[in-house]
Amino acid sequence: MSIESIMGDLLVHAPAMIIAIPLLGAFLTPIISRINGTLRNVFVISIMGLTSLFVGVLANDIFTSRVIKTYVFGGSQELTSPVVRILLEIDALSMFMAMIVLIVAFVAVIYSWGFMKEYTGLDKYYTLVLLMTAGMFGMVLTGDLFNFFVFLEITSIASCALIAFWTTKGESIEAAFKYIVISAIGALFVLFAIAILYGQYNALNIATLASVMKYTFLDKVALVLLVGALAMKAGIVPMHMWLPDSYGRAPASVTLILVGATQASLYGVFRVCFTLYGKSLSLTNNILGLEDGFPLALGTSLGILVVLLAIVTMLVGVFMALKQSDFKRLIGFAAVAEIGYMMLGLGVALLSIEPTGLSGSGLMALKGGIFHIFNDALDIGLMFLVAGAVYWATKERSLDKLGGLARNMKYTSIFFVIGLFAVAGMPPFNGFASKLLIYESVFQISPILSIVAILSSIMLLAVFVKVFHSVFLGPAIPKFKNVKEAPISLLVAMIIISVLIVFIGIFPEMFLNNIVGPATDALVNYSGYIDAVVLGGM
Amino acid sequence: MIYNIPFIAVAALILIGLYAVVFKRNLIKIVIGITLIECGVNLFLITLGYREGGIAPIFTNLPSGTSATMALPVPQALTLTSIVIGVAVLALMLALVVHIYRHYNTLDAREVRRLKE
Amino acid sequence: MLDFLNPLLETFKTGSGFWHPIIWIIVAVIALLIAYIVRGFGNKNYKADSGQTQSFLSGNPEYEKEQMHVAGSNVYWGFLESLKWLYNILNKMHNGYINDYVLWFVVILAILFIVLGVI
Amino acid sequence: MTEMSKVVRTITSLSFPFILIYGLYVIAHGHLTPGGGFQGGAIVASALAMIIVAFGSKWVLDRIKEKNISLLESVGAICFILLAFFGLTYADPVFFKNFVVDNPYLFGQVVTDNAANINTAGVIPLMNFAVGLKVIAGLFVIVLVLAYASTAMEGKK
Repeated sequence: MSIESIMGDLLVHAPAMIIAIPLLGAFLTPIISRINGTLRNVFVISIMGLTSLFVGVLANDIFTSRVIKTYVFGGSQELTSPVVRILLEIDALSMFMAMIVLIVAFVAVIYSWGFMKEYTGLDKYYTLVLLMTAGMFGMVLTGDLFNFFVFLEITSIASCALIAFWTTKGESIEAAFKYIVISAIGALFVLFAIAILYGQYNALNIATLASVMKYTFLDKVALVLLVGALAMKAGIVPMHMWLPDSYGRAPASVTLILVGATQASLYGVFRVCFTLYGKSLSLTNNILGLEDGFPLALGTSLGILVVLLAIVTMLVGVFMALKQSDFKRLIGFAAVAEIGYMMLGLGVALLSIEPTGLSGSGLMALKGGIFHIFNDALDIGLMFLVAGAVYWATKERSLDKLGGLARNMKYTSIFFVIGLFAVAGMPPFNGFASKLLIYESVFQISPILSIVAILSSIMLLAVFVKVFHSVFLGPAIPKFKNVKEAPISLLVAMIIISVLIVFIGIFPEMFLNNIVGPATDALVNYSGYIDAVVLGGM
Repeated sequence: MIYNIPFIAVAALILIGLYAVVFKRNLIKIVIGITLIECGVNLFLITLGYREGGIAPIFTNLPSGTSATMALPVPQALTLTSIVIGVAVLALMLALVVHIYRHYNTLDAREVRRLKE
Repeated sequence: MLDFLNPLLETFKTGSGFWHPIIWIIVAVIALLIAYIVRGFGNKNYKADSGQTQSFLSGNPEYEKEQMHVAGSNVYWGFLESLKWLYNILNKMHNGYINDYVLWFVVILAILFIVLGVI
Repeated sequence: MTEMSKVVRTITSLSFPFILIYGLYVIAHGHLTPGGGFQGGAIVASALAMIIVAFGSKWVLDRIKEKNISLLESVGAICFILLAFFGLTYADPVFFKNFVVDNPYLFGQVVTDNAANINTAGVIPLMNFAVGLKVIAGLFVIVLVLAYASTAMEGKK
């Protein structure tokens, strides 16, 4: 066997392996952890390493050749029409999201080594982490709506159990209960919408559905249910209340993966709007059901709503973050505000879509929104990791009681400063690049939106300066005199994310051209997505 | 009309479930509400697979020489998957309610709110 | 030889503007250098451990160092105070009832139904 | 939950094997009749739940450790995924390939007539066994732990 044939085999089976290997690892973990705790940690990290090998091979192929890959389970790889197979369909956007999932999961596993050391029940913890990773990979890679629902539920159940991992604390349990109620209802409405689509078109495949979409009354109902439920899972104001609760109370390593899970739901919104209903976006419908009043294209009416929700999301997020006194809950509200930026990019792109396609500032806004998904996962993730390191060292989460920690935790405070600048969109870190894209392209549509976005960014800076002041600066507090620096695995996890932040911040154009650009093109070009599966195209 | 009854039942189940989740204060009742929504969605899926005069989709069940209509098995498979997931979610929610009762000594949703503002 | 650097050093174009991070970093470093030089012009006769370093609080006694730290919830007190009307609304919104979380979802669904012209 | 009256315990002991056999039958015939791993597993698990109700969770926990049941559940899941992985080792490799088809011994026969032949369907019955094992263990441990938790809560009062 030559190297090329092995690489070819890896490439052919990579889509299935990306989901299957974490799944296998998840169920092997309880058995291996009976032997030894250290062996289990090494095993979990090596499982993630193996997964990243497959992700790397597949990403390299997809971003260089810009093809759409499909993988059919259990049968020949040749597709027949109509598609009745269970298949994965991977375009550049799926791969982009898979990279985010890989980064957050990998870093979280490394972080867990030191962070969760003193707790028991770690075999279940790692099982759930790997299960959640598999679920998120499935959500972003699948080409089948029902499988999307199944993976959504796998992710929700695993993450809910992880939020409630510290069962000795009432707040953790409460947060987990709120999370599971929200995600169960959201997922059930997603399933209802899928059933409506299935009842009409007798298909579950996203590409097939998109090719036969007629935008009837029932399709509108399905669109509303899908967008509403997935937006709730993504944490859009006013359906965001579960997000600070669960982000604030989960262990920090879990919170990092939760950021990825939230963004996988956001990926669902993007996919539904642009691929599933891509053909219908320029169709006209009458608002309020009037016969002759307010004829607006679907893209416009949905875009107005998404932009309004995005503005509210940014403002409510920062205003609530400003008054929090709990470290992780504050970052949770900041995460809500960051989601607003991605939604703003999506909404502006929807607003400026035309029958011929998307171009100019609308495309740039969408690029900014997608770019920001990556940056948000890194920035907010780094913030949560720092909060976790502070909690590890002091067992304290209230900003009122913390103080003067920069003396004892030098490296952690440096990472916090990097994260602070990145979240607030200060050059030369990555947050600035994507936010600049959003500001400038949104300015073409409406200056007010741009001003609100910049204002919210400034307030984010103010929020995190407050945190920096009250946690790391100030006189040494006697209670924390003997606080130690975070252990090596926590520092390694933070270093990985910081290096990525600085790298993307200094070389944004390369990242934009090679990774974000193909992802955006793949999202906008829905006919390419359809052609890859449905024979004979549309 | 008779064929619409399942769909009316679907709407009724989902609305009753939502009512229970939104207006009931007992956590167990909220869990029951979610289960009702799930039942509604499952009923909707299974109704979609109904064919008049169809028989169960078992390959060996088909009387030889005839060509009876078989009900489509896909919605049934979807429903089964959804039921399996529902069991997991239900078990998880009940376990969390047990824990909440242990920590808060109440099942009133208005008092289980240490996380607010 | 250094061709592989070319894609890294491209200017970041946003469609309506551009930005080059490397140049920005160089400028920032120069600005910091200037600031450092200006700092060198400062007062030379500063002595540590003398009366110069004592803080003067209008004749009031100085508190212990631990009590001087402004706690997290006291930062931006004025801002929160002046926007009390807004925060009252937001606090009412974030009341922590699980029922209301779902109610908001139903409200958003209703708005979506109306905006997309279903109803 | 403490144990219930002698009548209940006797009836449970009597009916337990029948429910068990029926559940295993549903698992084994999953590829021929309505049912399969989950449904049969749920039936078996309900028999086990009946034991928990009749004899009390403490009685059950004295005999079998919750940790061991969890292990059994993992084994079921691993079997399922490994069966999917084995599809990669045969000619024309695909994940989830039905690799045991076309052999006369183990579920490999191809259906030719209309008779219910249990020795068919390839990898599907094997996966049904794996899922059945997982569901039995999973549901059993859920009911057991929930029952034990509520017992502990009653004891605290």
